[in-house]
Amino acid sequence: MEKIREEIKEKARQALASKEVDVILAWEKGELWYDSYPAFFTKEKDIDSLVWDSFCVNNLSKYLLEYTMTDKKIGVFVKGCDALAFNQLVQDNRVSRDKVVLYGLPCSGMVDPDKVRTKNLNQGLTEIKKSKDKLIFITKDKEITVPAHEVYYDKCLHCRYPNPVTYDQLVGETVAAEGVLDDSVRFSGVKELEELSCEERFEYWDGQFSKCIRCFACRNVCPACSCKQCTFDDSDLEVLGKAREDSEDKFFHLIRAYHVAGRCIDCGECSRVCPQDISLEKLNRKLIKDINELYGEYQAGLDPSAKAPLGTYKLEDADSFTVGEKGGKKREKNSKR
Amino acid sequence: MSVVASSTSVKNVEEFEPLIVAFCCNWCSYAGADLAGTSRLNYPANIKIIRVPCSCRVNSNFVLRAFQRGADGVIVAGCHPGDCHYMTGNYYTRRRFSLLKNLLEYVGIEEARFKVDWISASEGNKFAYVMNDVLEKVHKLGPNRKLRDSRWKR
Amino acid sequence: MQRVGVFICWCGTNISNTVNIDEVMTAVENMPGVAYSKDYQYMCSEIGQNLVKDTIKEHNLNRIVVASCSPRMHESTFRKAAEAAGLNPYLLEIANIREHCSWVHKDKEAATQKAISLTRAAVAKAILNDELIPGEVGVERRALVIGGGIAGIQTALDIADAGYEVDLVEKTPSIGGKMAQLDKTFPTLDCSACILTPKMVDASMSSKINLYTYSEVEEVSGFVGNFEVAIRQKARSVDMEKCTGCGICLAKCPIKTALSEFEEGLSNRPAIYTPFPQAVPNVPVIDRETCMKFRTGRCGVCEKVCPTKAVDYDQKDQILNKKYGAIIVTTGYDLIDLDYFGEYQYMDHPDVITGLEFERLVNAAGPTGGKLIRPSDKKKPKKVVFIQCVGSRDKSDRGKSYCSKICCMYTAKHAMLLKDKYPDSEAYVFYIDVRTAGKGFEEFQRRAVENYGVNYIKGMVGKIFPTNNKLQVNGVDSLSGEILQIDADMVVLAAATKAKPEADDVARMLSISTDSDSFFSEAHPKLRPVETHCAGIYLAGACQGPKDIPETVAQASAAAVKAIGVLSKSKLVNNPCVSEVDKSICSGCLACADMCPYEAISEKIVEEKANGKIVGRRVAEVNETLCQGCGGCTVTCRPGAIDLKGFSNKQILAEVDAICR
Amino acid sequence: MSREKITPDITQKETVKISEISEENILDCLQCSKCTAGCPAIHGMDILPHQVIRLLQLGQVDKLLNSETIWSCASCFTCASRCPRDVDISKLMEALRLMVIRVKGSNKLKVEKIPKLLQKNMPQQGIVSGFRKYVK
Repeated sequence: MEKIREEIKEKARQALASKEVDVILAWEKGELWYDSYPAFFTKEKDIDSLVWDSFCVNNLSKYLLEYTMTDKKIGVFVKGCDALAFNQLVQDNRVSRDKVVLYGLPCSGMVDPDKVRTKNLNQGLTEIKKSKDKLIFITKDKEITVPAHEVYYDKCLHCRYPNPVTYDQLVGETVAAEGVLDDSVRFSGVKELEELSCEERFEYWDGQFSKCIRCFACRNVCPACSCKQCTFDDSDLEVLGKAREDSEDKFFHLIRAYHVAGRCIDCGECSRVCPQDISLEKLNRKLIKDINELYGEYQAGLDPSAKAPLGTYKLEDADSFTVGEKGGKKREKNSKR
Repeated sequence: MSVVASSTSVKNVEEFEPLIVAFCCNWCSYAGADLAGTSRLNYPANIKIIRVPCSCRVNSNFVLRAFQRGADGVIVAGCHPGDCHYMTGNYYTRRRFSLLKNLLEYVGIEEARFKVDWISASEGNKFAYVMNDVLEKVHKLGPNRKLRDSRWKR
Repeated sequence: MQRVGVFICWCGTNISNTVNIDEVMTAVENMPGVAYSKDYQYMCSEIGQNLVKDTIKEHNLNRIVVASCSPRMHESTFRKAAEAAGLNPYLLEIANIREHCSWVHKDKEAATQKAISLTRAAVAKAILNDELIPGEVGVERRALVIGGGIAGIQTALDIADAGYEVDLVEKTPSIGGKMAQLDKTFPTLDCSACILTPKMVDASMSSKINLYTYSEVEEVSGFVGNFEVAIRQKARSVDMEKCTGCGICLAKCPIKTALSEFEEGLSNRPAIYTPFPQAVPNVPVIDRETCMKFRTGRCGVCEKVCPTKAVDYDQKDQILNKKYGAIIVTTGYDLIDLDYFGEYQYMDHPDVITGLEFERLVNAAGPTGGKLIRPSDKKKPKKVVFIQCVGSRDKSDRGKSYCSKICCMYTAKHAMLLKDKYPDSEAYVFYIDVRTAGKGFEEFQRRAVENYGVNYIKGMVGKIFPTNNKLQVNGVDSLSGEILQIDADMVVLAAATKAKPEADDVARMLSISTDSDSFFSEAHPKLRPVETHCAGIYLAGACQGPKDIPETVAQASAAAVKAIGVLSKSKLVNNPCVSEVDKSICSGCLACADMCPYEAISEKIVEEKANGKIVGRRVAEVNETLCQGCGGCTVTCRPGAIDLKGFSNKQILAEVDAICR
Repeated sequence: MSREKITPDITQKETVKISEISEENILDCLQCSKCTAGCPAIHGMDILPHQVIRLLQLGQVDKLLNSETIWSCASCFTCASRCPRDVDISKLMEALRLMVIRVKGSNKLKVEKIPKLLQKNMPQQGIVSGFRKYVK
């Protein structure tokens, strides 16, 4: 990682120097050990503070929306999930591909500060080094090695796209996907819920939704939520009220999930940023699972020229509404009886 | 105590008059409802129809808003796939509401509360049948308490 | 400030019997925004309409709600009344308290409450109504007729006669359709060809009519006044310009084994052929599946013998893209397959034939030169049994539940033709009912019985047993209860008519609907019998339901008039309920444009000030003349930047809220 | 011949019963008589199959219960397979037979008597339908 970090910086410096791009979008270290936040670089000399470490979880693609109203060329570093997000933004016509230079960064996972804290590894932490599938936590006086999967974010454990699916230049070597990748793991949470009774499911979701404080962090971080003005902020139409009221929470979450249906790249950022730990990924994945089952496998963000599943149709699409009411004349006769 | 509770609940069921909001496309289902009218086919007064040009005009917002405002059931009815007055509108309806229907079920809303069906202008019989059927099922389920706004009167 | 006037109609007693008008009136008075309310016995009458007009002026009303019958019935009536009073017609809303309330509910209290609720929703919506001005769109003054049978020919001639261009598309190599196959026509027994061929020639000679034979419509888009159509002209392998129709190629073609479609398979035709001698156009077609040149590469006789070098083996299918103001569908019918009627032996015995085959057998230009003989041994039939309702009025999976309408008449005709040819022959007709509604029809059928001595037997045939040289027909005379056995020489089956197998595809292509038997549906069974639900598309002939020639021709002329009605206008008024983009909210994702079935939405760059500079930003824009107002785009738009006028998000939500009160 | 007073009534008890047992809608029949035309057992019948339905439509069940026809029916289903109206007359015949048997309460066919009843060319189906007809 540290070797690549230098490569990244070099790449950024060159890009700015050669005027390949006007702005570099990358990460910068904040005050706290786990703070690696997005930063815009326009001057070569500032590149020294650019960082690439185990906490660069923030998805930079969505920050490109800040630049939709300029004609500046932007260089942006993208991890696997960020690249999917980028493609989704291109598909949604929110970002022009030709205004962006993508630097691909293979990523085997990002570290969850909470897990680090639980393991008490953050005391005097100066650096985290990666060695194969282990992470070495280095403090002033000691080094502790832990298996990487113990401290990675949950969402990174079964990551299907550790390497960017699109880029102009790749920095570093591609990495292998880790963990179990088939859908059984990805949709296990959804399946568990599906098997419950209607009342049990309601109880579960009622519990989840009622935790919501409607901070909109899930929406704000989501690369599929790229509208110029969100419908929930439309004071004229008043789709969503302001009151602390359960039905409004449900309304918000159902519509949020529905609005990203077919466009959710399953990056898991919404669940990660939720301060109330609402399992939003189980809503999103339900929709992904249904789309896969009903209309064929679809991964949002893989192909920016693809048609979003809800923006197209097939004549032979499944029709679950009239099951049992079709059939020939014989059936009709039977139903009369 | 339990006896009292059960007796009041029985009473509630008796008093329960479901409210059902039906979004009907102008060209098929609304006309089908008109035909049910001209043919004097009875269905309960609990069903209230809102006219929309096409079933693809129906936003999932509308469906949820109806539930929020106390509707006990919501129906979306359009032309049969292939017969859409606007050529392809109801193919989108089919995808949109297949997903919404599954999503509502997934968060624990009873399946029968949200009905999507294709009713053509000549299917007055089917219109009445579907309306009766939905009402009967919703009646069994009782009032919608899961999505209702507690501040709304109904 | 919105001042809503509410008018409640009794509809005589249609509404007032089930809905307590007084109670509705009291409720309406307390609805927010209502400035005036009035009930009247017949709101749609002149007095009722004047009431609306006068009160709009007197009470300064700016929104109107009429609680009455379905808006599909009288919305336009009341909109006109509002307009006459100086109000924009789209400020009016209808609450449907008849079809959706008083006629379907019995309980007066419940119906009254529902009427109140529906009226409240209409008031809530009306308050949010905006003035709408319809746009105009030009009309392509040319009609397309799909199907070149008698219906299509008549329609095309009538439209051409009115001075408009018509394109007539026919799937087979010649126009003429089923009528060209008929021998004589009921009830006058004049020869079909004598009355049809002049019309075929007229159609081909008319400067206004373009014939596209051996062609099919592949794609239709657009809307009334502006349909865009792709026509596939199949490769004829013969140059239409060069061919003189001399017929040498037909005579010299070495392949003579293909079954003639026109002769119902009763005779053979060459691989290069015209369906029949009077074909229009008289230009042959090479049947590429049969032709030796196309199958093996060897032969090429027709090319060699053609004096004008018209044969062209390299000809390709061509796609023509054309625009039309109106479309008339006249695709006709077929007879059902008799595969499942094993008891009649149609599939197994050559002397059991259909009515259409009988037409060819008695026709002077037919395979036998007009000699009525048995297909099996070419002998004269002495006893012929006719069976009606083979598959008609049949609810089982084998047949069609409807009456095919033409069989009673043509069976009587066939029996008479038989008796005319062979006075000493015997004719037996098995029937369930004889239906002869039509001018001169009953007289015609009675003539068969009374003058010609045709034996009509009310009853059916159970089974036919082929016995040496004869067909033993086992039937019953249900009136006497006698079991009959007739040793017939020939059996003629009146097979049921059915819609063309491709009717469903045609319907899908045109966005019109079909009934459960795949016949195209008319807009109203009584009052709009030749229109479809799709404006600008009309129907004529048996594609809409079984019918005979006089009815078909009448319908064809009616459809022509409807089409001329469109073509004669220089502009059509648009539906003003179209989509509209709030560009300040639009993100420019253009998901709306992707789903729009009319390609009415396109990208537009608006200039905006950002960071002190003027920058272009992509947004969606609606072409109001193309938009048909389905509103599908509004749902693709997550932030609600695109909305439908007349059915806006706000209006529908207001209706939901009002209903749920 | 005297004029008989007939009030067609398909809601009367016997007719309803027959509809229930057979699950057939007798009003579907439009009297084309194709059933009669194809019936192989017609020679033993005093009332023809199409007349059976007509009498049912008229509500004259008594005539049928005392007829030869219902016992002559071989349950060969020729009528049912050819009926253009999808009316299964063999089921109606069966229903009529059941009406008789249920009232009389006894079986007409005894197993021990079968050999005597058997003719040389009696098809097996005949025996099977015999049981269907005569055994409760």
